[in-house]
Order: sequence, then C-alpha cells, then structure tokens
Amino acid sequence: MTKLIPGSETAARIRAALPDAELEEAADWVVVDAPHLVAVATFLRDDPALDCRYPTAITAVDRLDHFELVYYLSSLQRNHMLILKTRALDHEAPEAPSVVPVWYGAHPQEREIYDLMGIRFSGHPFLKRIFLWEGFAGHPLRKDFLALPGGQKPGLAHFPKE
Amino acid sequence: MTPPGPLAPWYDFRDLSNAVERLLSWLSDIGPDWLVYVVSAVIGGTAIFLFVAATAVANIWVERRVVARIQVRRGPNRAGPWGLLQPIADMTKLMQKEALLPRAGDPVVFLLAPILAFGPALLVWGVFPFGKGMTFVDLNVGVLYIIAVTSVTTIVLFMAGWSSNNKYSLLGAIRVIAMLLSYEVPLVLALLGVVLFAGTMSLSGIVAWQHDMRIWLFLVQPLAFVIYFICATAEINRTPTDIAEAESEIVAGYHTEYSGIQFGLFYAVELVNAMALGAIAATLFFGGWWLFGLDRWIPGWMIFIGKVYLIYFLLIWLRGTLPRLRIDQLMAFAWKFLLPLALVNIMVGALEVLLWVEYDLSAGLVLPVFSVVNLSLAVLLVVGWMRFMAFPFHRLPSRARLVHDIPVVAPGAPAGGAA
Amino acid sequence: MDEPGVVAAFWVLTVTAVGSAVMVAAVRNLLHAVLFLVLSFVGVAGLYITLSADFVAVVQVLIYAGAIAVLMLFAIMLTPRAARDNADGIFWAPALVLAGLMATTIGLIATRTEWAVSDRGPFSQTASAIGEALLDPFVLPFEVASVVLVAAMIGAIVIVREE
Amino acid sequence: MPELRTEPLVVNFGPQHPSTHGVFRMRVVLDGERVVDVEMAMGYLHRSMEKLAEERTYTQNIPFTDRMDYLSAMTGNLAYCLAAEKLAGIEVPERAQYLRVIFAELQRIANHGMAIGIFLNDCGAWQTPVMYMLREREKVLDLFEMTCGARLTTNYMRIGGVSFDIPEEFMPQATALVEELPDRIAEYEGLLLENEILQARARDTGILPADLAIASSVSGPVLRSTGVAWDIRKADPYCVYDRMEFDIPVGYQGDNYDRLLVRMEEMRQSVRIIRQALEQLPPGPFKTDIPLALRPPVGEAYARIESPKGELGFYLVSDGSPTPYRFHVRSPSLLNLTPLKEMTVGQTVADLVVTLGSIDINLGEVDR
Repeated sequence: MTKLIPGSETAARIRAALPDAELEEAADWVVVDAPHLVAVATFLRDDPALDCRYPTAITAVDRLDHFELVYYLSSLQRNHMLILKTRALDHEAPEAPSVVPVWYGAHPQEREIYDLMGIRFSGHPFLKRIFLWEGFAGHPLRKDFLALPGGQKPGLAHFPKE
Repeated sequence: MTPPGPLAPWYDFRDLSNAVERLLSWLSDIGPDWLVYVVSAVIGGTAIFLFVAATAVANIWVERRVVARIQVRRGPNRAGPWGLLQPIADMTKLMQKEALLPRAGDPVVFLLAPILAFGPALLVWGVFPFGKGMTFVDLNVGVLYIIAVTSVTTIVLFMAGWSSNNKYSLLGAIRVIAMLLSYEVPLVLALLGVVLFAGTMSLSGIVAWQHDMRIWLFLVQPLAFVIYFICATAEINRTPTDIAEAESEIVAGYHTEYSGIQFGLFYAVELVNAMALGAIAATLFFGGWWLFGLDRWIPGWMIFIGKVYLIYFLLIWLRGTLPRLRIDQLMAFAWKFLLPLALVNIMVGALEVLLWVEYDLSAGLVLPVFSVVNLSLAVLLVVGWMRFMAFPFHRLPSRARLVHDIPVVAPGAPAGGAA
Repeated sequence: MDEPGVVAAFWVLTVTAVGSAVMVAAVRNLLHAVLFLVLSFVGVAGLYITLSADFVAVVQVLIYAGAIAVLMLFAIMLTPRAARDNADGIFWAPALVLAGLMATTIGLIATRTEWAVSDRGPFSQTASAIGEALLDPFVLPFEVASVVLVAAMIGAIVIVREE
Repeated sequence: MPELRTEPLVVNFGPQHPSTHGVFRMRVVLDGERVVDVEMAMGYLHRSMEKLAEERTYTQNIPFTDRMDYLSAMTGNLAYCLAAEKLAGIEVPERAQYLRVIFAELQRIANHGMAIGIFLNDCGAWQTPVMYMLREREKVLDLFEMTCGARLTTNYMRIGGVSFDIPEEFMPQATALVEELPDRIAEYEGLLLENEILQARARDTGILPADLAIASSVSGPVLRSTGVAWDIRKADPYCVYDRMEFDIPVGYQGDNYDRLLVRMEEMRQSVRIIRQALEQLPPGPFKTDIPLALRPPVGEAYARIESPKGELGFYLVSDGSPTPYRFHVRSPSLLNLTPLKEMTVGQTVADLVVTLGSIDINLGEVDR
C-alpha cells in the first residue's frame, strides 16, 4: 500500500533543509509559497529519505480568488506519496515558477494547466497551448470562463427535485 | 523456333497458337505479306492485353479473398456469388471518383505517370512462352529485356512521387530509387546464374532447356531463385519490402495524391507486376509450360498460369504474414547478404558449367549432382550467414522478466539505482 | 533496311531522340530535362532495334534509362531546391558554337567517308557474339575497364567512410 | 571531407495519417530519413471533459470516463468510481469489487490485444495481427455485452458498485475464455515475438532510459519496459488485487520490443487474475445503495488505478455541491508521450512510427 506522507512530516523535513521557505501544513499536504517552489521541489526530489523522483500528477484548481497548484509526488523505490501545493495569488494574471527543470514530466502537464487555466509558468521551456489553438479566447477551466450573469458559478447548486 | 511441320488442327486447344497459325497460313495464301505481320501483331497484342487486364481484375478478388483467409475474415462476399463481382464494383467506384490534381504539382508529369506505369507492366508480358508455341515475341535477349523493362518502372514511380508535390510522395519516390539501385544488382546476378546453365537468354530457350534436361532450374539454382524472389519482391514494392508505399509511415508513398482511376491504374500495375514476377519465376525456375510430361495431357498455358498463380499465392502469403523492414535494413540486406550470396552462386555455377563442358559429362549424371550440391550450398550459406553475420537475436531474451513483488526500499535504507 | 515500315520507324525514332535531346537543353526544369533524356535514350534504343542489334538496345534501356537516369535523379534530389532549375548561364553562346562545330564535324565525317559495306547478313545472336568479342580479341580493354571501375568503387568507399 | 549540406524537410505527421492512432499530429523535421526534431501537437479530439464534468453530478460523469479511453472503458469507469467513492467515503460490497477486478482485467486483455495488433500494423504487418487480436477482443466484448448491454462504451461501474450483476451464461463463457486464452497467447508469442523482422524493427529502437522514464511521469507498460518494477495493482492495491496472485512483467532496456514483451506477458497475467477472481467470486449484493442526491463532503481525493495504458488517476475536489468543483484526469496516454522526442530523435521515420505505436496512446484520453 502506498504510504501517504502526512503534511507535518514533510513540512518538518523541508523546514530542516530550507528554513526560509514559508510553509503551511495541513493533514495531508503542505502548501509552499511560490518563490520557494523550485527549491522545495528540488529538495523533495534529491532528499534520500523522501526521494520524490516521480511526479505522479500536477494540476491546478481555481479557488475563485487565487489558483491552487497541486503536485502529487511519489517515490517508486520507497512506495510513498506526498502532496505539495502552492498558490498563484493573482487571479487575473496568475504566474508560478515552472518545475520542468526538476521533473521533465511536468512539461505537458504545465502546458495543459497553462492552456486550460491560464497560469503562466515562468521558466517553462515551451509554454504554448497544448489542446486549444493559439488565440483561443480565455481559459476554459477557470470558473469565470463564459461566466453566467449574476456571478453564479457553473454547476448545479442543488439537485432538481430538492 | 518450332520445327516446320504439318499444322495441328485449329481446335487443338492444348496450344492456343494452333488456331492462330492456321489463320495466318490461310492469310498468307490469300493476302500480301504485311497483312500476316499486322494480323499476328494485332492478335498477339490483343491477347496479351486482354490477359493482363483480366488478371488485373481477377487478382483484386484473389488477393482480397486470400488475404482475408489469412486474416481470419471472409473477404468480399456481397457482390455476386462469393463476391466475384467485387472487382467490377471496385472499378466502377474508382472510375466514378474525381481524379484530383494537386494544385502545386506538375500536372503533365502527374497525369503521365499512371499511364506510363502501365507500359512496362504490359510490355513484360510480350516475351513469355505461355505454351509451346505461344510466344508473342521470342527475343533472344529475353532475360535482359525483362530486367530492362521493369527497371523503367522506377523512373515512372519517381515521376509520380515527385510531381505530386507532397512530402510523403517525395519520400516514397526517393525510397523507390534507393531500392532500385540496391536491388537491381543482386537481381541481375541471380538471373545470370540461370543464363549460365541454360546457355541462352531467350525465355523459350530456357524453358526448352529445362524440357530437354528434364529438370527445373529451381533445383539446379536454388540460391538464384531465393535471391531473385526477394529482389523482385523488393522491386515491385510488396510487403515485407514495401517501403516505397509504406502505409504506416508515408501514407501511400508515391501515389498518396492519386485518386480515382489514376490510383486504380497504380493498383492494377501493382497486381500485374506481382503476376509478372510469378511469370518470370515460373518460366526461369519452374519450367514454364512444362511439367514433367503432364503437359501432354494438360494444356501448357494452363500449367503456366497455374504456376504463376502458385507463386502469386506465395506473394500474398508473405504480404499477409510479415512485417515491413526498415529502409536501412533493406539496403544492408541487399548489399551485405544478397550480393555476396549472388556472387558465390555465380562462381559456383560457372565452375559447374565449366566442369560439365570441359569433361563432356552426361547431363543426366551431372545435373542431379549439381542440384544436390547447390541445394546444400544454398541452405548452408543462408543458415551460416544467419548464424554468424546476422544480429544474434536468438541469444537475446524474447520473454519478459517476471517480478512477483515490487522491491520497496525500507524507510531508513539508502535508495540507489535508476529506480 | 528499305522496307517502308523500317524507314518510318527510323524517322519516328530519330525525331524522338533528337527532339527530346534538344528539349533536355531547352526546358527550365531540371527534372523535366532528365525525363526528356530518358526519352532520348529510349529513342536511341529503338534505333538499335531497327539495326537488329537487340542486345545493345536492351542494354541501352537497362543502363542508360534504368541506371544512369536514376543516378541523375538521385543527384538532383540531393541538391537544394534552388538549384533544380536550368538557370540562365553565361556559357550558352560558347556551348552553342561548340555543339554546332561538333555536329558539323560528325556530319562531314559521316557523309565524306567511304563506308565499307560488309557483305555478311545481320547477326541472329548478337549477345553471344558480343560476349565472345569481349573475352577474346578485346579482353585487354575489357579488363582495363573493370580495373577502372574497381578503382572508382574503392574511391567512393574511401570518400564516404566515416572517420 | 566537407559535410554534405542537406535541406531539412518538415513533414506533418497527422492529424490525417494512418498510424497516428487517431488525430495526433507530429511536426517532424527530417534530414533524409533521419528524424531531427519532433514536436507534438494534440487537441484535435479535445472535448473539454474536465469543464463539462463540473456541470454534471457525480453519477452523470461516469459516461464521460467511457469516452476518454474508448478502448478500455471499464478501467476509466473504475478509476473515476474509486475516486468518487474515496471522496464520499462509500464502501463497496465484496462481490462488486471482484466483478470490478474481472472486468478491468478483461478490458486489459482487450486493450493489450489492440495495442499489440496496432503496433504490428505500424511495423507494416498489414492487418493480420490486428485481425487475430480482434478475434480475441470480440470474445471479451461479448462478455461485456451480455453483462451490461454495451460493448465499447460500457458505462458499467457505478459509484458504490456495478450497474448489473453478471448473467447466468457469463460464468461458463468466461471460464471457457480463460481456458482458451493462454494457448492463444502462447501462439502469438511464438508468431510475433520470435519473428526476426519484428525483432530487427523493434529491438534497440525507441530506447527509453529508466531515469528519464521516471522523471517524465511515464507509467504502465512503458515504465515497466525500462526495467522498473512498478505496478499500482501491487504497489497500491485497490479493489481486491491484494488477494490475487500474479507477477509483473518487466522489460530489459526500454526499447520498443520490450514494450511488446511486457504487454504480451501482461495479457497472460490478466488471465491468471481473472481465473482466480472467477473462482473466489463471493455471493452477495453487487452494489450499495447510495443516495441519488450524492453530495460528497468538502474535500479532495485522488484515486489511481493501473489502467492498461498506465496510471490512470482522477483528482476530484468537492465543495459540497452536487457537482464536482474540480475534475482532473491524470491521463497515462498524455504523460507517456512526454519523452517521445527523446526516444525518437536520431532515428528514422519508420522508427518514429513504431515508437509511437509502442507507447500505445489513445487520443480520446490524450486530449480528453
């Protein structure tokens, strides 16, 4: 069974190695501030105990006032997984550092996030839209894409017969 | 070259030339000289054209049905009984389609190519002895003629590929030329071995030699047949050597841009060329219309066509079973494997013919001995080459490694290695 | 040689060969030029057939139309696209003069020479006659030619060999 | 000797091309036959499922997962249902877990059959292997049809179980298939794996080093072919895989041939798993009753399975409403394409096509 490393343990290890990174720990994950993302990612990859050399999944969530980037990182050798998060605070022009130098596997995933969420990854070697064509207006996975009048978020507020 | 004698009755259909001979002798009695020439040319040309057209049409059905059998399906079975009318339906469809012309292409060359491609495919058939007297033109350089005519096809295919102004077509055209340059050499050398033994380049002469010696040249020159078969398969672009129109790589190669009946012509040329390969192999290696005395009972042309279809079946079989080689592997195969073997074959063949002629040995004695020697030599060379020169596949694993549990490094232990 | 069919064939083939040879020099597109060259070769091969030199005719098609033209196509394909035109050169005038001189010389020689007419008939088997000639009276030139070809092949290998 | 200066040729492979497995496009720069550069372009099948799913309830989203990897719809269903169950905290009855394992493994056989057949097609084998593989796949699809009425887009799994119990005639037919398949697989191994032409084409081409594979998030058979023993069924068992006895096939150096080896052996291991699952299949309910108005609590969940193509994961975020707040698919087809350039540059066009075929992508899943 893959062990999910709790946020407190990850945070303790990161603090020991990179004392100036601003961390916010939750039960399952650690939120790191964007400027330290690459340093923390490099540490997670190279630390022999954490050994997160396999980036399982990278995605983003639109939290209405900011974007949350979610990194599922795992070690195949030790069979554990940890969740790292970071935030792109500017909702209008979100930007985050790219982790492609750390994990090559982030290449298409960050392009996908850029295409669908509009987060610019600084330092990405080939940041072009991956699915939609250049010039497509907007980024469809944002909650305000083709926003409904009255600020209503897409999706159902309640079930039809409720 | 048939000795003059009393003409056979015209209804003797064991040899279709009987009827023609009758007609011509009657014409020469009543008409001027040139009329005989013209009539014989028209009859022969029409007969060959009809034969080629009929086989092209029939082979659509044959190929599709046979390949379907190989591929555990049924093949065309809706149009007519057993799908026999399928070729008609295919042709009708192709003729109805618009023949597109690429805008940036070279229209004259583009339109000429499919028409010119049919020329060599048709011309080759002029020299085959379909039966004892059934040769349209009995050239005494027949073997060379065949090689020359088929090599012209390459230029036509290049024209098609280049004039399409399509990158896939261009790649296909370049591949066609590279293939020809490599495979023409061992092909000619292989056929040289046959000519060495038969002592003539005339096709009916070679058949007559096999008839007189009561042996197939395939038995005397097995290596030559193998080399010829592989080279000819490569030259007419069929799997496993169809890199010039490799569907999965360059879409359709030189005929990517062709549509409608122009594509249909290329398709027909491919089928006719496959048949021509069979006809050449049947004539040179398998005794043409002669079948160990059976030709007295069965018409020679039936035997010939039967042999052609057997070899054609072999081609379909290969097509249905083998994957395609890569271009550099094909080139390496031609130069490093086929060419040395062809040279060895010629050396051995020349030595044998020399022995035979110098010591004036009886053919009944030496030919079986040569057959055994050459057959064992062929097997030895091919197997030896495979064992010592080819990539040692048999020494590499061909099954996956099985792991029962994932090796997990304990939390304290140091991690290492790529994993 | 005097039959009307042969004469007609001679003129048709001559016009084909010479006309396409002129087109080789005239057309702008290099690939068209090569294709016209092939046509010219085929016309010459036809002329050989009218002379009942069937071996030479077939070899003409095989080697010139089949191999040499293909080599030329290969060479053209390897050059950049810009060089695939018969561009205006500065040499067209001297070339024309040279070609004219050549044509005049050959024409004069052909018409002025007292050609000895052999009284033997045409060969029925040219291939074996040529083979015997090559390996008996002309064996030395034959071998020299093969040595030259071997040298050329070795040279080609040396040039393309990777260091 | 001066370098021969040749013109690079830019060729668009796809989206209309016989061997791009759909509408994938590669912008390939060629030097003669050599590949100098590969640039992937996708999105021709992009249906924006992640956005569509945000406006549908959790149950309504199951059909989308069929249409992502349409060649293995069952595993798409399974991964999504696992994620939704993890998010909502739903327990699945044991019989349903076994049925899920059986159908996921049947789907793996069907998918690998197609993958191997199409790979051989890319090698130029002119349809014959595909036709044989389709013959086996048809039998698997017959089992799907008799159980859930659909063959391709099955829509079979439900949150909390499966939609139908297996019919009576399922067991004998499935047992017969399980008995028959090992012989068939052995036959294909003899015909395909030992074919010299195939070995000449596939060996030492498209080599993927293990460390690059790990750094590029490659998963599934492509990862295993590099020699890394990693299988989520073993590493992070879901359903009842921890009760099954099976091995993981692992390749040697990550070339195209190793990927073929791994897929071929995985079919046999799947047969093993199905046989055990059919024997152990317990009686009982095949689904739990979940509320029609399923509102998972606020939170997020990531559930992953070993789909035939690799690690298929669903990342769901709930805000307590009837629809997922965020629906993300970690699609193995897309991520396995990451090192395509590194695998193909320097080889020939033919190798490029074969390498793409050996990765076994499905455009429905790449573009979503």
